[in-house]
Amino acid sequence: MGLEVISDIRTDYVYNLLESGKRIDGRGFHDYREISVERDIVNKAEGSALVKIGDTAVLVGVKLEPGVPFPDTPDRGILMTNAELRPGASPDFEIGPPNEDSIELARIVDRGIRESETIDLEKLCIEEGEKVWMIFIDIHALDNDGNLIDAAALGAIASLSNIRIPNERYGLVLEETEEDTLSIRDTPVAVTLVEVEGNLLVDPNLYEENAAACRLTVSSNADGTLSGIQKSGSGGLKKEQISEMVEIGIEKAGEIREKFL
Amino acid sequence: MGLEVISDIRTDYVYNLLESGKRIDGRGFHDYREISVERDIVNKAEGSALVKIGDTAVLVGVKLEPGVPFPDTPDRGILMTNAELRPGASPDFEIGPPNEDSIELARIVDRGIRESETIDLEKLCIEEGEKVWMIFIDIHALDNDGNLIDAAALGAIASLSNIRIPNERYGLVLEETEEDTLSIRDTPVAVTLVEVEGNLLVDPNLYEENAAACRLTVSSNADGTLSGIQKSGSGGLKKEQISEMVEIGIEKAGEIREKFL
Amino acid sequence: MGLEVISDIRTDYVYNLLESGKRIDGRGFHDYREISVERDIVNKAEGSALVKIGDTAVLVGVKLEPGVPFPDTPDRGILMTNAELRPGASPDFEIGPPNEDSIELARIVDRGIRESETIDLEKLCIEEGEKVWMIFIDIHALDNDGNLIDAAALGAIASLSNIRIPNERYGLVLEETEEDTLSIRDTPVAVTLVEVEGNLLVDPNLYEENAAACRLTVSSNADGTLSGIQKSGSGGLKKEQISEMVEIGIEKAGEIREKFL
Amino acid sequence: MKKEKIELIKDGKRLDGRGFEELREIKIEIDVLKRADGSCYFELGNNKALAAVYGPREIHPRHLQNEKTAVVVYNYNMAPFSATDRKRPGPDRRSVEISKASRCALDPVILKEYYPKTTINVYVELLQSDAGTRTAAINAASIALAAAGIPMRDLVSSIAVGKIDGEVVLDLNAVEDNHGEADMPVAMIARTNTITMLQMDGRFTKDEFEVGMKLAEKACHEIYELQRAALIAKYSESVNANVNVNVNTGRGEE
Amino acid sequence: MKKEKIELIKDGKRLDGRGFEELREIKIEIDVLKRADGSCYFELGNNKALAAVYGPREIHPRHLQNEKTAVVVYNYNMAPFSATDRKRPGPDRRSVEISKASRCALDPVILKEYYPKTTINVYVELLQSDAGTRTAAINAASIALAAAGIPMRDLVSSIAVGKIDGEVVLDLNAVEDNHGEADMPVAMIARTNTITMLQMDGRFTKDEFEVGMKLAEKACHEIYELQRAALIAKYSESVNANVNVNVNTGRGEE
Amino acid sequence: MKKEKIELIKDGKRLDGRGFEELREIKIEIDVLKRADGSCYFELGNNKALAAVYGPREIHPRHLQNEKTAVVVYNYNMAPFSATDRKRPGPDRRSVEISKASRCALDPVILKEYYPKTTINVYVELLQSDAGTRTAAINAASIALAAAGIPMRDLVSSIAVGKIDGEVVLDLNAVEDNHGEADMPVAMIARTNTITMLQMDGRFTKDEFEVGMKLAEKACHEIYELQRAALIAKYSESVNANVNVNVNTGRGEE
Repeated sequence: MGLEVISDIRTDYVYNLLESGKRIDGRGFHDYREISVERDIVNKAEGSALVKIGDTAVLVGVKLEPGVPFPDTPDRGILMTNAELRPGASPDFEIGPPNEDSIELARIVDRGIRESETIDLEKLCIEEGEKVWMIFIDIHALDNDGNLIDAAALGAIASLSNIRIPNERYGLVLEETEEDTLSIRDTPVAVTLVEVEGNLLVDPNLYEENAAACRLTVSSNADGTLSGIQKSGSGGLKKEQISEMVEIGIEKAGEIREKFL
Repeated sequence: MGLEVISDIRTDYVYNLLESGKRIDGRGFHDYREISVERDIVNKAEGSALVKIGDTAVLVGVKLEPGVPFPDTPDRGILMTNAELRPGASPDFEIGPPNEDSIELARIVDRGIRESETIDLEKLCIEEGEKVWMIFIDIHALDNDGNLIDAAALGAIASLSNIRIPNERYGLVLEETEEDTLSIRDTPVAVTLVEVEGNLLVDPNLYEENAAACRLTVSSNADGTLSGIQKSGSGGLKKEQISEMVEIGIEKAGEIREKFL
Repeated sequence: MGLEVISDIRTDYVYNLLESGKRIDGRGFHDYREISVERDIVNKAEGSALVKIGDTAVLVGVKLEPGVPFPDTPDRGILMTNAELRPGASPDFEIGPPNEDSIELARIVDRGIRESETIDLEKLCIEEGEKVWMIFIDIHALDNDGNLIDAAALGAIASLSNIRIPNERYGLVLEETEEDTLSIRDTPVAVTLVEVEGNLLVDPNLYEENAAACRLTVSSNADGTLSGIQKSGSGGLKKEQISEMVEIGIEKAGEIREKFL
Repeated sequence: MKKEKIELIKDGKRLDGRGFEELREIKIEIDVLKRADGSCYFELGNNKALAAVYGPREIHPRHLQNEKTAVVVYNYNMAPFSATDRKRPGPDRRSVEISKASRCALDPVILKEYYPKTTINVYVELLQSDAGTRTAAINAASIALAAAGIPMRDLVSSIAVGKIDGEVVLDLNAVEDNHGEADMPVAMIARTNTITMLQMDGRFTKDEFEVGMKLAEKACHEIYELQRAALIAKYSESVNANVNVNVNTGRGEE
Repeated sequence: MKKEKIELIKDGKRLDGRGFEELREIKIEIDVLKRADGSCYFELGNNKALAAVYGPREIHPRHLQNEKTAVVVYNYNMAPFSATDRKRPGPDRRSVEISKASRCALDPVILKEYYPKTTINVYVELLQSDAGTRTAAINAASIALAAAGIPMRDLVSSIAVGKIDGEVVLDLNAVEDNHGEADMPVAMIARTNTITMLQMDGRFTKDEFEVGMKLAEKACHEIYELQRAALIAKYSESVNANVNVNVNTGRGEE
Repeated sequence: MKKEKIELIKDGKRLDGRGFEELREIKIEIDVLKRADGSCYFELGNNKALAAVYGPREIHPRHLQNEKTAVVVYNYNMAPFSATDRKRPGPDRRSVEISKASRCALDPVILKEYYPKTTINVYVELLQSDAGTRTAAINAASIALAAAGIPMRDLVSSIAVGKIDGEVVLDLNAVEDNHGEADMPVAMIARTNTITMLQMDGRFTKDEFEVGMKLAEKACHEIYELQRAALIAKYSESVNANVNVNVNTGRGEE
């Protein structure tokens, strides 16, 4: 029996259960699977967090290195976010350079962090025009059972807290007044929902992701403002659905922030 | 009916008409299709030209940016020519890095410009050994109905005239004596002919290109000297044919120069 | 008859002969094919050597260019070893970027040279932290009849002797006390053996390589110390076999060193 | 999220003279390319987008085929000379993401199930850019698909809204985008008010987001009428084929 | 071959307190991933390796198939944040070579002939590194293969030996590797004393080499017992599946 | 088009002592490689070219096959150490263009229709370079094709002409090429005076071009005779196979 057939059967199963108001793992429509966040598990990284949402597991590591600033922002640090959909994390992932899915994932997380202005890039200038700190956020997908985005975004902001800037390693001497920790000004959280046959489901697992026509990720900040939205999938959404998804997104983000950040 | 079969039928058609002294679009053997040159249509480029030869359309844009000179020419600007055979321009073009056809196209155009010495690269030195102007000529094929080379070469020289050097944008202050326009010292024009069953045809359209065993491009300057020749195609040419092609090439270049440059 | 079938027949042939104590080209188990080393055959290279082992031919060229040192070794030259399995050298080699075989080859040769410390990288500093000599060892496989590794390694060390540092070409003036030749402090030699049905064969030819389950390369220095070992192939070896191979490797290296270095 | 402060609104008008809910000038030409099965040139202010559509056609490496539907490929590409700083040729991360989002914007209207095992290729070249390129590209692509005769449920229309000087406004240009506070490109099937693309970055309150969605919705309806008019004009003139159609609107400055 | 001199042995002990023939602490967890057919998390001191195995499964471009056996693919990958200097994502020359050597280390025990025309994929992520990564990876991979139900002749166990301050010692950590004189990773089928991987760089006399081989052999036997114990523990608990097994040993410092 | 002025002609002689119409020394060896189906080592002055030919053989990804003819692949490659500045390995734009032009130079003589669906691969390594590399490569390739038994209408012979100090001369070396005013590589089927490659850059009047063509034609005839002689010598000695043939001519200095 071909893989496609199996996939169709699973999708039908998701549909059928939803008709009777149930998700395949028994959750409420707006419930997350169990979330865990384990910090500082990579001693070579300036920051790191292993985030699990159900069986989905993402490890995020943050490294700081001195680099040359961009010409148009000579007094600002540089933020780089990269995602690797490692082939061990799913039979659907392949060895190779970043593809549209890993690039989209990285850019959604990047925008959440960047647009919330949680990192004060101006504080990451070492010598104007010459040397600034480059922050590398590396997202390493370990196990994909759906909703990598939320896990990656949570891992990113979790691993950014309590970062010591590695001045000594690069022979940089600090003036007394200077801090050597990276302060975080906001806590953006991404919440992803899918639309399946008219139902809006928070935190889709893999089967739900595959069954869904649309996916919407909502990144929001501590004050309830939005710092990023991304629709994906080959279906369409009604304005009212989107409004509801945004509202739920902000609400769930608050719950996650409360608990893990 | 396979594509190859259609292609063969078209080639036969080109052959049959030529036997009775006719080209498939009714032109004389040494006639160009209608040519149009529209300048300065891209406001973000220092220079640009949209060239149409019949239904073939090529957009050429020129950008200037400061860069580091090559070590062996510390006092000279740098000329870079790149061609993109965009997949929208032909069902035969594919997404991907430059292939032998786009590289050949770029290099033929580049040699015409470079060897004619129309640009005085020594005038493009900003600070010897440190900073010079880099001129990027980007050829963007939009619609390929044959003879992209002549359209690209004409677009390149057309977009190089009346270029203002963007000193201000890069914070460069000029001394009073200095000009900030790029002067053009020559007007190289490329003329391409194909050989089909013993006939020499100027400005081949797509069917003629496919039917031809040989293609010859002749780049010549305002004074009638040659600055580039390139034979392509898997056939051979007689010396007398080449002499005739070169002669025609110089003559047609004069006509094009007169009209468009 | 498919290529795989032919390959199997050849492997059987190798096996059958070995059972009666013979190699297919009549050599003793520990004998090399005829070796020749021809030096300085590329006038554009600082050093070069064409090494033939039987019908296997490898050309190694060495170039020196000034470059920027690595941050953690500001006072040391840089050694880079690259190998190209040129498609002309074998029907099994393909055009394309380095693959695992060419990378392994380059790294085995590199380790032999590097770990023997035959080159005093500290003498290749031009200006600390700013400019050092980069030594490029380029291995160009021309004809592969088996055992490219030993040919490449021998070519590398052979082409490193008598190298004049091209100070003049790069406008570098030497103080009187400075030398402008690269001195070689050791002569690492790689010896490769394969294991075929319990037999240990020095310098495998192509058929033997294909028939072997295991390959072991032993790099050793003038004083008999080891500077590199690499096992390859999908079989296993007993400790006693490895001990014997290492012993033979050191012995054969001595013979080659005596004769060619 | 952006650099030095510039006053983007003066006396209730934007720097280019537009009101808050005003589109830039739009120009549409259909079937401007000979080789493509369908094509469209679309100007949105100083954005110049050229869309070419090929297909349905066979997919070459067979394992890329889908047994049930056509595979839509969407390629967004900025010409090297289209922006202030020269863009290196070839895809970058931004264009890969935009291509994916844009494909998802058009997917819902393409009747892909009519042509299993085939591919439908949409290539959009940005010849000149001034913020809002992806929306101009989608508008162009939508028309080019129709012009190529690809069976579609409807047209897709696209526009961005953003926030400048604290105000939610329609269709940011480059200066506004660089110095503004938020940007939100939207694509929708105007006739059914179905949103097929939604991206946002910057900072929006929930209320600002809702205001923005309304602005976008209204503008998409305007654009839809222009797209439709251009197609009708073209087909009604189709006895003399390849006649270009020009549709102008708005009164943008640039 | 290395930089400034550091005293690596004091009072007969190594900087992390270990004796010459002492392994770093080892921790094993089996089936830690849901999606993989088999997986194993393996710590060796500060090295953290995560192996995932998929297969046997069909090979896609058919000309890569082998008519007689399964094709084993081994991919060793260091996470960008796993080392002091950030590692650029994607394969580099070092990881390509290690992947090949590691595949050759495991090939001899995999009964590839059972599954012609298929591929068996072994992916190992190095999440944290501290010298000896390839040996930790092979140990993890060997267990993950067994956990995936791939038929195997035996397990493969791996460890490195090296030379520091003139002494041949077991299982170098990063400081020892950076300032040491030689490094020799070894993999073997412990039960039959068959060596399946052997690499060496630095400078060893023939005698030091022999001493090193003996140390490695002894340690591989220890590791083999740990691997076996972990698998037995896991299978004996297999009524309640996915229960992680923790095996600790040694007394390393870090 | 070139740098500081150097006097390239003194007393009617060129810097290396040659007259205007004089070839550099040529040396030909046939079947120098074991693995290739045919091979040729060709020296032209200080240029050293090594051509290897494989085929006709099956093409792997089937969609690259041509139903009617063999597909000729020509790969021109400069060894990294072949030039004054190290050349980074791998194809660059120059070598891609030269490979295409050279394939077109040889295509007309190869009876490709004899072997539909196959590929004929010509790989030429430039081991040492001194201007005129592509002509040396084509001469080598032409002989290697014949030596591989590929059915051919005729041999192809190739040489460049150029302009130095205002004079049209044959076969520029690197100094002449760097400081000269024009360069024109030509390939032809000497027996029928059919030109199969023609490239030119620099500045030539129409008359200089005609003079250059005559020089090239004459030289190609000379080269053709050397190629032919080398092949005849080889085949007449073919009872004792693999005997290398040495053909010397000219009296170049280097």
